[in-house]
Amino acid sequence: MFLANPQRFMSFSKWAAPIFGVLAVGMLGIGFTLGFTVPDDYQQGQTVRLLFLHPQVSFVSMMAYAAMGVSAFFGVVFRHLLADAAARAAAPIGAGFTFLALLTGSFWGRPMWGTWWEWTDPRIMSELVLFLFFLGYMALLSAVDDEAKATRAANILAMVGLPNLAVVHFSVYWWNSLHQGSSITTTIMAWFHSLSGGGQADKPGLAPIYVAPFVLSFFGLACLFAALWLVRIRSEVWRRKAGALAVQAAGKA
Amino acid sequence: MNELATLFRRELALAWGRGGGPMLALPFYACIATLLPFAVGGDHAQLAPIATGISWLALALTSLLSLERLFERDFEDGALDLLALGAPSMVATCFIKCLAQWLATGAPLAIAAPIIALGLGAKPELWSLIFTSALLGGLGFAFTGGVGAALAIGSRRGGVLIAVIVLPLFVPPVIFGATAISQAADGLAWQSGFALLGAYSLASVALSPFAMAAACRNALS
Amino acid sequence: MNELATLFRRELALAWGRGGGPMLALPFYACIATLLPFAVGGDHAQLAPIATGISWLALALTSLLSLERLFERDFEDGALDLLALGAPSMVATCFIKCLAQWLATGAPLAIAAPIIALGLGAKPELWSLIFTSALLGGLGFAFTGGVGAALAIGSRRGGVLIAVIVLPLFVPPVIFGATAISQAADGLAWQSGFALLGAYSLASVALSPFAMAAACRNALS
Amino acid sequence: MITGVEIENLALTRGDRLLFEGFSAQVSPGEAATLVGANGAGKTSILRCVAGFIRPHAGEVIFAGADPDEARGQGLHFVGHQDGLKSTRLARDELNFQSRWTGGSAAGVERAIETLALGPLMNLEVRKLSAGQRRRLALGRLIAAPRTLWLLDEPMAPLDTARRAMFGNLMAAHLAGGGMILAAVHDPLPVPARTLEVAG
Amino acid sequence: MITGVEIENLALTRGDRLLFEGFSAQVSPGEAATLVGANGAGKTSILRCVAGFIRPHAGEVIFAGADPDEARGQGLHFVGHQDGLKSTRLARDELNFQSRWTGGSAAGVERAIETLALGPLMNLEVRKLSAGQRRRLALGRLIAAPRTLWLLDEPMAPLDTARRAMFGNLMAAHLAGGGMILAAVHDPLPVPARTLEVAG
Ligand code: HEM
Ligand SMILES: Nc1ncnc2c1ncn2[C@@H]1O[C@H](COP(=O)(O)OP(=O)(O)OP(=O)(O)O)[C@@H](O)[C@H]1O
Ligand SMILES: Nc1ncnc2c1ncn2[C@@H]1O[C@H](COP(=O)(O)OP(=O)(O)OP(=O)(O)O)[C@@H](O)[C@H]1O
Ligand SMILES: [Mg+2]
Ligand SMILES: [Mg+2]
Repeated sequence: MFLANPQRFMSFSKWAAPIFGVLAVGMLGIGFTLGFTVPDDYQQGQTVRLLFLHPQVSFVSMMAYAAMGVSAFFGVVFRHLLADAAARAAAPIGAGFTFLALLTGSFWGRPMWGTWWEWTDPRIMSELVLFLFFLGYMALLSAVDDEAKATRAANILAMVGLPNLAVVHFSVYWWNSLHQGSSITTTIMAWFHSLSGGGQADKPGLAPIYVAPFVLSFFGLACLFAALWLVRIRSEVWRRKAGALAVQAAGKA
Repeated sequence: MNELATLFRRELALAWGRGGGPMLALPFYACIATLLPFAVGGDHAQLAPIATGISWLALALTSLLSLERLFERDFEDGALDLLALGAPSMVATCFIKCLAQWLATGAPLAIAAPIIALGLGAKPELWSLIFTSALLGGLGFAFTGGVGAALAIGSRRGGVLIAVIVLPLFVPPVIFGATAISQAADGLAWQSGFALLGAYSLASVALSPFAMAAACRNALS
Repeated sequence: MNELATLFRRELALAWGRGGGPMLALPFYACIATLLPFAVGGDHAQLAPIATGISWLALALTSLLSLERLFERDFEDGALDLLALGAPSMVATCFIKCLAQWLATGAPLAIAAPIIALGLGAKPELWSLIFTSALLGGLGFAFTGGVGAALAIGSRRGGVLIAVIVLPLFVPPVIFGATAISQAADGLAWQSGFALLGAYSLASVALSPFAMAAACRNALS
Repeated sequence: MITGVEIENLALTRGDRLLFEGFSAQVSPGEAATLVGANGAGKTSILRCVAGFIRPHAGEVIFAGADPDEARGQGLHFVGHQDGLKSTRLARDELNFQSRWTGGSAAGVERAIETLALGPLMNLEVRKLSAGQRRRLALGRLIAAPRTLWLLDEPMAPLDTARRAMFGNLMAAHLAGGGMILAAVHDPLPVPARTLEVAG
Repeated sequence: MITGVEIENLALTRGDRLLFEGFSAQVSPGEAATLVGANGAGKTSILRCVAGFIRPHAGEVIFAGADPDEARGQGLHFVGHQDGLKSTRLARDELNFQSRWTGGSAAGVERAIETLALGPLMNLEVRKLSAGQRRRLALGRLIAAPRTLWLLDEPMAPLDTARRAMFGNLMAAHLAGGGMILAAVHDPLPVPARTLEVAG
């Protein structure tokens, strides 16, 4: 892997992080502006705006867990320090996104389902479990005092939580659920389809004026995650270096 | 094989020894189930519908408590060093430890579960379902809980940390089991919840020893 | 006095150290309160009336869990020997330990209690009563719990044994506190339950250090 | 201030078993005494009895110049196998706590760090210390908080040669200042000491 | 069966700190080697690395005649400060478990009880044993379950004079039978041993 080398990663991320950041600001700016200017939905009224936040945030929260879990896997199996740093870096960001997903979901649930929270809904539940895994990861990281050991233990936990991602995604198909089944991916595919000249999206799911802000805010949030992640990996790498130097110096003294 | 049998006997003895094991887990289980009505106010009409759910939650919590010493002790007194130097692999060792844990505390709790649920007002005809799902759920609790216990080794925060790690792992079996029982109580089909509980428990039996072994080796290093 | 202040600081540091203390107790508390609705089925109509009761019980259980290491660790690593050889009496030492325990875990839990009760559907105007009774109850839990922890020293069964010793001691404060809150929720006079809770907690603060000191000295001999 | 220890006709039981009886000994200011005897003879038990943890079955331990509670709360140090160090805390914090708890001052802690050459360890967590480093840290309170009577249970075993000599000097200084030492050992102490046979 | 240990150019780190590098040593059948060095030099760490707990930072540990997993699972004994004895169980049960877990038979356990004179301790709970008695019990598995390589961390410190001689004879017998010993010590072993300096 190209980025597996720390030096190469550092020089890559030095440029990539700001680029992702700018992309994120741009796309989110346009996406949210569009989202706020589209007319109210005749059924949902104002709350339709959450359509441009909730699904995207939720999907990115899953991406964040996937990023953490896969990094954890490389950290555990190949003892790769950069992968360790990547996993550690993803956790708080992912927890933030997951929390937002839960929050926006329940704000949306009030008008749509008539309840803030539904204990028996599998997707809500599994998303909560995702959040608990993030919390457990961070708790473990801070409770075991040897940093290398803590990272490894937390990474094992992150891997244990990976199957839950599938449950989050497919729960709407496996169990009957209140939650929307139509997927972000179909919307995006439809959008690409329409861009490449297809004109009308063939799925009746989303009204055409909603599609652009829906997709833009998704890519914007994804870039936001990427930017934050890279920045945090960089600071993890710096912190490790500084720590190693300090200990080495103490050893010589 | 011979070694693993020796280990199994020792783990059982450690769990039962000195008046421990079920002798302590059972009263605890009973106490939780008893305190709750006090806390809630003891109104039977309120209590009966949630009785099985509560007995099920108490089971999860009790499993959690007994788990705490599964690995931490062995780590602190150096027995984990010794376990790592036996002929059997660490994976097999962890498997045996969890199995013994289940037999020593999970199984007696499963026997108590229907009694306590009935005491709280559940329907008598549910007892066999409550018993089997507690038995099966206990298996899942022991193995997934073992992962938490192994990951928390050396953290000096024991119980609470294990709980935080393990709770997301306990959510699915708690839901599956509770759903199965409440479906049965309402005369609906309980089979799918029960099957999911079984699948979850068996999957955790198959997979968690690997996570535990990795966690133990990590703690020793 | 100087020595006791040093001890107090150390106990706080041990409880808070490395992301511990409230940072772990709070999520655990939240998790118990969260799992319960899963187990019960999450019907809002069923849940709201018992919300405060549950948050109260979760508080008791969480206090219990964090208690485990109050004396046992010190006994095992020899720190209890050292504590017994300081100028302050063992009674004062035990008092300080429990006070620090309460400040480190009881107080943050008290802050969380109203939030969790509201999340489970309790009435918002109850928050101040829930907070003060959690604070006061936490004091009682810390000190009576300390007695259990001291009696269980050297038993190698930690958590569960403490729980069994302590749960009967927790019954009165659980009832008093839950009654006070549920009375208040129904618009009735909550003062008597609250006064009983306060009396219980203060009595336990005054008396349990003696029991703890005796238990510690016994464990050392 | 303890001005002498007298063990009179001591008999100890552990778990219904009589370890020994009629053990008498005396330690005066400036004197060191070592308890020697086979494994299981009762050396550790005698130290714990003097420290007040175990009640004598018969006989008694008398402190000259102090009543027992005062002697135990202010007059003696006990350093056993278990050093009471918290593995997750920094060595500095633990040394500070142990010293202040037994009556030491900030200046005393500094002196201990200097005399025992603990400086490089101070910012490490205790569990990262090697066996000898831990022991050295545990011995710190002897220097930081001056108490007259030192009860030591095999204090030197994990120390390396250089540190044994260093600790020998500290013991000699303690004795020269009128201190007393009662130690259970298998190898002789590096200071002149009366040998007390414990026949278990 | 291990027929030799070779430590090649070993470097160990603990918590980001390099302890030492370029440590090489070799132990052949019938030979004993002692690791000596200051406190904190890394003796215990070397033993734990040979036992497979710590991964080398550089260099390696090579076992002749066995792959590493086999060597660690069947070829070596490690007796550290922590003896892995459960304090609430009977000495007999613990000796039995430790021996069988490492491959010993009932006859082996009997032999250990006899050779180490453990008989009188067998019906006591482990927590009631004195320091030396515990150590003796922990050493039991060396005799009960024959393995070629003994890794010992300050094995003799808590033993009394008579038991040191006794254990010396056991080590001599082990070496005579083609065994190997690698021990971290502060006092010399009572058998002829090559000295390996660990300069931390
Ligand atoms: C607390 C409650 C909720 C939670 C935890 C939640 C969670 C999630 C998650 C995790 C996703 C991403 C799933 C995936 O891409 O595989 C998602 C997507 C989505 N959610 Fe929610 N949600 C909640 C409430 C709601 C509500 C009330 C609505 C609207 C009625 C809603 C509408 C959607 C839509 C339209 C999507 C995108 C479709 C898809 O990709 O599957 N959600 N939600
Ligand atoms: N709690 C206890 N209950 C019963 N017997 C005990 C207890 N503690 C110690 N013993 C017994 O008392 C005897 C003396 O133990 P002690 O630790 O004092 O010996 P020691 O002289 O210090 O030996 P060592 O040289 O091995 O340290 C031992 O035989 C031991 O088995
Ligand atoms: N888990 C750890 N993390 C960081 N440093 C550690 C850890 N364990 C040990 N160390 C450090 O490694 C060094 C070597 O420790 P080790 O226990 O190997 O020393 P030793 O040679 O056995 O000393 P002793 O003679 O005191 O037993 C010590 O300086 C110690 O502080
Ligand atoms: Mg002794
Ligand atoms: Mg060592």
